[in-house]
Amino acid sequence: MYPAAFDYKRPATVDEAVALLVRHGDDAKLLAGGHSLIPAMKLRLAQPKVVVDIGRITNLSYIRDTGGTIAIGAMTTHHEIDASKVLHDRSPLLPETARHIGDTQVRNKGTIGGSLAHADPAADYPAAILALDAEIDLVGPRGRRTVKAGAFFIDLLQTAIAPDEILTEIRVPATARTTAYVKTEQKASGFALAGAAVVIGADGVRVGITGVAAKAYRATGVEQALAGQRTPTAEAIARAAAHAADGVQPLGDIHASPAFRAHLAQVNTRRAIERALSRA
Amino acid sequence: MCEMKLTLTSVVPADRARVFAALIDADVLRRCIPGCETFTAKGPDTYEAALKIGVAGLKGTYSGKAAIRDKQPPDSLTLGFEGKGGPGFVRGSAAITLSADGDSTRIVCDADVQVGGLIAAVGSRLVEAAARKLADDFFRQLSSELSTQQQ
Amino acid sequence: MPIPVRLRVNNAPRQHDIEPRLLLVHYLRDVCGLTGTHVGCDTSICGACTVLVDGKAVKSCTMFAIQADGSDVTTIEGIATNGHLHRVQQGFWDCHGLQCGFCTPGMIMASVHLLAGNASPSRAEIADGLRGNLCRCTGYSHIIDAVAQAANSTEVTHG
Amino acid sequence: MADTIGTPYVGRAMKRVEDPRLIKGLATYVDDIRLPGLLHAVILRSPHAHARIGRVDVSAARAIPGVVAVLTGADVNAACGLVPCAAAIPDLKAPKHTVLAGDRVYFVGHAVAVAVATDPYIARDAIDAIDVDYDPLPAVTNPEEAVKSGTPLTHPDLGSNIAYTHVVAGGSDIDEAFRRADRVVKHRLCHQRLTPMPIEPRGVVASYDPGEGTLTLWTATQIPHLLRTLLPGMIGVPENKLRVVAPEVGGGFGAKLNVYPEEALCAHLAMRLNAPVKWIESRRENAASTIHGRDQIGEYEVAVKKDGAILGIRTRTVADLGSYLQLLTPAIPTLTGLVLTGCYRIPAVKMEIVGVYTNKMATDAYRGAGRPEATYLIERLMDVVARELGIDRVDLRLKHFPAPAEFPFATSCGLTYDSGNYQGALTKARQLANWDQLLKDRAAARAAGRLSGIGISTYVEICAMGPSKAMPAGGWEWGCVRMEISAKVTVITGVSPHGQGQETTFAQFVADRLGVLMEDIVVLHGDTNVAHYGRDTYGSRGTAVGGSAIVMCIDKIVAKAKTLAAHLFETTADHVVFEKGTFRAPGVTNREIGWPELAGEAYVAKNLPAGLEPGLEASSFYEPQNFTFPFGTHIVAVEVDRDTGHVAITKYVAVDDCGPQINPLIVEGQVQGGIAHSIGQVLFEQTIYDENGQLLTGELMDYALPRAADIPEYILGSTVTPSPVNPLGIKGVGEAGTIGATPAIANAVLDALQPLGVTHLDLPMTPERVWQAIKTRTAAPVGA
Repeated sequence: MYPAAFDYKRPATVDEAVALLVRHGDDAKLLAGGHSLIPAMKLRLAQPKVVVDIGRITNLSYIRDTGGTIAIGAMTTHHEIDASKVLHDRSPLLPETARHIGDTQVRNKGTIGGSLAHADPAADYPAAILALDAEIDLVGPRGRRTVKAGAFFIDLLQTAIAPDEILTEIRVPATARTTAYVKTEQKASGFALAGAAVVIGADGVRVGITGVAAKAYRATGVEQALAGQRTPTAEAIARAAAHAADGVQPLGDIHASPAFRAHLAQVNTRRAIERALSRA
Repeated sequence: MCEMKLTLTSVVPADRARVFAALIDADVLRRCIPGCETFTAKGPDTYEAALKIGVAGLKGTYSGKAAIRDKQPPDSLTLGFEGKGGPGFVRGSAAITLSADGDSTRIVCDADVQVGGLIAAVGSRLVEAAARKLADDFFRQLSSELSTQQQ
Repeated sequence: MPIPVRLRVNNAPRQHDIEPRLLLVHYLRDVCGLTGTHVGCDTSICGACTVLVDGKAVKSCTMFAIQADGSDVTTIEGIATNGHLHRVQQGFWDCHGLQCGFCTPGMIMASVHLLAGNASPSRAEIADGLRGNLCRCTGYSHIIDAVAQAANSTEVTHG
Repeated sequence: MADTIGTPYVGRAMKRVEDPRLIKGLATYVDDIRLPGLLHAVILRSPHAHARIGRVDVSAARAIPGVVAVLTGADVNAACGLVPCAAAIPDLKAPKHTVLAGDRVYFVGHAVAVAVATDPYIARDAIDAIDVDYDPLPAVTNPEEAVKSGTPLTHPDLGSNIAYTHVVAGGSDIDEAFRRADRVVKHRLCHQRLTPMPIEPRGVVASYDPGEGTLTLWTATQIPHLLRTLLPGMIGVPENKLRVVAPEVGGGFGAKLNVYPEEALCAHLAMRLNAPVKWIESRRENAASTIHGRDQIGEYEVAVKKDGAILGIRTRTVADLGSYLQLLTPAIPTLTGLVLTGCYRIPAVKMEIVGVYTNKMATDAYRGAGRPEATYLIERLMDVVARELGIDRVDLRLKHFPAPAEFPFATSCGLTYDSGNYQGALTKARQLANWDQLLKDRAAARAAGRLSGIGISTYVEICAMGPSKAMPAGGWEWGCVRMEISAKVTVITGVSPHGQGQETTFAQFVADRLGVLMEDIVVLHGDTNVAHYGRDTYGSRGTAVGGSAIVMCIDKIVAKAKTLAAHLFETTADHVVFEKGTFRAPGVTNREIGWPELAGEAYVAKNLPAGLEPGLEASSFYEPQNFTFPFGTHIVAVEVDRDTGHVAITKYVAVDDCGPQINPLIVEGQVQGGIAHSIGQVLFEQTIYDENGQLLTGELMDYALPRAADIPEYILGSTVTPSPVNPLGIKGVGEAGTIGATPAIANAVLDALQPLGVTHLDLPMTPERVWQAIKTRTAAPVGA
């Protein structure tokens, strides 16, 4: 269908983009890869008066190894993340997750920053970002600030990004190979009914779950149950994974009931832990 | 799903009489309903409202009506509402009961909400979560309103 | 308020004043008259509108034309050279990879992109590479045959 | 194989002649049509399933620059006739189906108003500016509840939600069959509602020439000719001033076998506004306002003897028709009744069908239309009976097959199956599937704790629709063949292919029969100014019925050409031999005459025998004497993931018998495409309305179509049993895949779950449903 009319702005720098957000306030919407915003605009679920296209801010697309962490520009596409040798070698969970997003065309255009900022409760990245305990940089009129992944996802489609801020960079730690993302997709859309991302390191297990609740979350019950176990038995993994949906209110829709989403969270958590361990 | 029965519980820091008064006060409601732009009395306990409502960037403009029924101060009331806009319509009712909880009031809201049109067709996955979030926002704002009044 | 857009479509420079809300697919179809790119859905699922922008397959219904400003766009009309079918087009023809043909331009463009990144994909890789394209007629089996044939084609690759 | 005259084309896997334009992006679908001054229409649709329409304020919409008109039912309906239903069912209660909603809306997606503008974006803006007051009414959404007294009514003026009650019965006395039974096996089966979802949505362009009084309508339809018959009653343009064009059509599957309000609406707008008008359906509109398929619920009873002999089947089936009758809506469930006995000799059958109105989009013909339902029912029931009696399910099927020599075989449903060898197809499928090995593999998998299953279905279906006496508006087909003066051949058919490949298959057999090269043949269709008559494409009729009309034309042309050749040979026609494009008169002359010379003589017409008309053209109406009855066997192996309920198809074997194959590649494509529809139907596709009649599968984000990765590698085979009812011997193959596959896959999933004691799952067998079944069974103590 046909989106409603809007004014189009194409800033060349982050500062220009922030200035536009400050000037237009709630009327403005950032356009990154467009795969969340444009369908919503075509259905007229979203009708921003001003679209700020940050697609030409060139210094927002990069993947840099900075020693202990890998810095990823917000406008880096899912495909670039999937194809990144640096990430494959140093922090393979993110490329594995990127490969589960949408399809080739979506991955060619969609960006990690856009996906995280939209915070769809069934998007794939949030699980990985939480499991990696990533850091997210936000730039606004008051300058730059860093938010930890655990504080980033606030509620349904709601993040720590203030209305006048732009997500500019994501930093993930270098990890061992022992990571995995296992997802059950919603058959029609490809979004996650339940996706579990697991990072197993010297400091223990971290599990991020997406698709199950109104926002992605850390499955702390699973993490605690496995604390101190370097090589848990299959039974221990299964027992721990049973905590994957503890304390959350699972979503229900025509594609999966709350109970099934919670069950899939458990199954996929168990499988992700097993897969991650198998990569040791 | 697009027909929802939601039970929401909230505790606000004020006694039942004040909470009840707030819930039938057009000015308070205008300030507390998320995205409410106008809220005008059209008759005894009937109101017309304009709302810009939604989640994050997915906001629609709705015009709507609300009516308060079955007032049993300070125990309970029922709020009926209906709204329509580009993305579809929302209608339903909320049976609200108030009970004392120490110095505060526990509000239990049994809502029966139907949405239709585009939101039902494309947003079913998010509708219930969005409804909960909007209700939470309302009660949070109401709490803060009543705390401010207290001071 | 119309704004200027300059781009190359199938190697020909184009310059127009367009509304910012004009989708790339409508620009290609209605402004450039290239109606081989189709619209099958509104939510970036079906892939009938797939074109290459700077060599990458994208869904032109989920992109504003203005976002392609300065880019090279290739549509189904632009992949044959000097009257020779592209090897993917030839594969679809030889293997009966189409019935009604409506999804076909998008399917072919996605396949062209797929082979550019993986010269000899397995059947599973072809199926995965085409997950962004829906076909309601063929049941996909012949489409996979078509792409596999194109991959194995010893003919000169045009484009 | 080189193309030379005399090397047969029929039977060869030819590349399609229609493909070059399609793979180059040069084909013209309806949205590709550009006309000077073209206006664009966008339709405002109801968000309510059932509501009274109050005030409609279009003033703000009309004020938008570029908006030409904004019209409601009050402006349009009086000038347009009602949307027609062609199916004749006794005592049918039918609501008036106006082009736009009148004072009520009856389903989500019901057209309420239309905005016309110079640009579609502006027309869409105008829609947002229309303000409609709706007064919501209770919606009827559950057809089984809807038939009970005291429930709300979809159409209060009809006084009931029951559109009709129709009984299909035949054979021996059904009550007697149940009295004689040792046992009655009962099973409830549902066929969920499906959305056809061709990738091209519908669309219409209408253009009116006020000087000539002619209207041209381009529409994404399967039935340009039926439209030309039915539209005059809606728009007032007489049939002979109406041209309907089905340009390239992007898939139909029955969804485009209909007369839709938008076709009349665009025609009306073009005349009213004196400008061409285009309307292109959005995907959401397609999901809400283009027909749905299936949606039957029934309780089935099978009377059986201890040895497995089936004496009769009895059922009451509730069919959810939706809120309106589209072209064939009420007839579809009756087709189910016609073929309910499947491939089997079952002496007595009785199906009571209750057609029910609900506040949903109409159901109508979706791929297979009534026969997939029947095949699913009988093939599930065969498995259920086999299980309950402890008989091998293949043996049970074989026990009830008629022998090949018994054809034509009269069924108790009242049909006469033309020809068949059901045993042959079953045997071949078991060979291709390596049946014994499959059983061993399943045993091994089960021993290892895996949920492994094998499903089988044997099917027969009704194709080549059909004899006119069995069809609502004529079941014949028309064709024309013209040997041009240049000896090029123009074939014109009244069928309207949209992906089935008849430009190729017709050219193949025409080339063989006329002895010309395929490249010299053009097959035209889909434009009523070119193909003057026709009954179009549906019900796997294109080649069997349409092709037969072409064969008649060829026979006429050859006969005429022989007369002319005899004249040139100075002999009589009975001395003329025609072979491979050449006329000879052995024993009379050594001279040979080919088509170029003969066509020249025919059109130059200086030396024609007395009484012979110039030209070499023939047209024919072919009236089929019976339907055809393709059949086959599908075998499927699946494995079910215990934890997630996910079903993986590990082997797929199909043996289909559609009679002689003109082009095996096209046959294979039709079968594969049909099976894909079934994979969707069994495993995930479903159209969902909530209890208030809200459509929850309104976009491809929520209605799942099969993707490439969902498709197994097929092992396809065929047997060839010609049909005696048409000159090509062809049975038809457009729907076979969908008919045979659904029960085979469903039976495989249930076979996989049988060790757990699961005996039934509703369609679609989604991961959640499968998981629930596993959970329920594994949670219960053994033997409980």
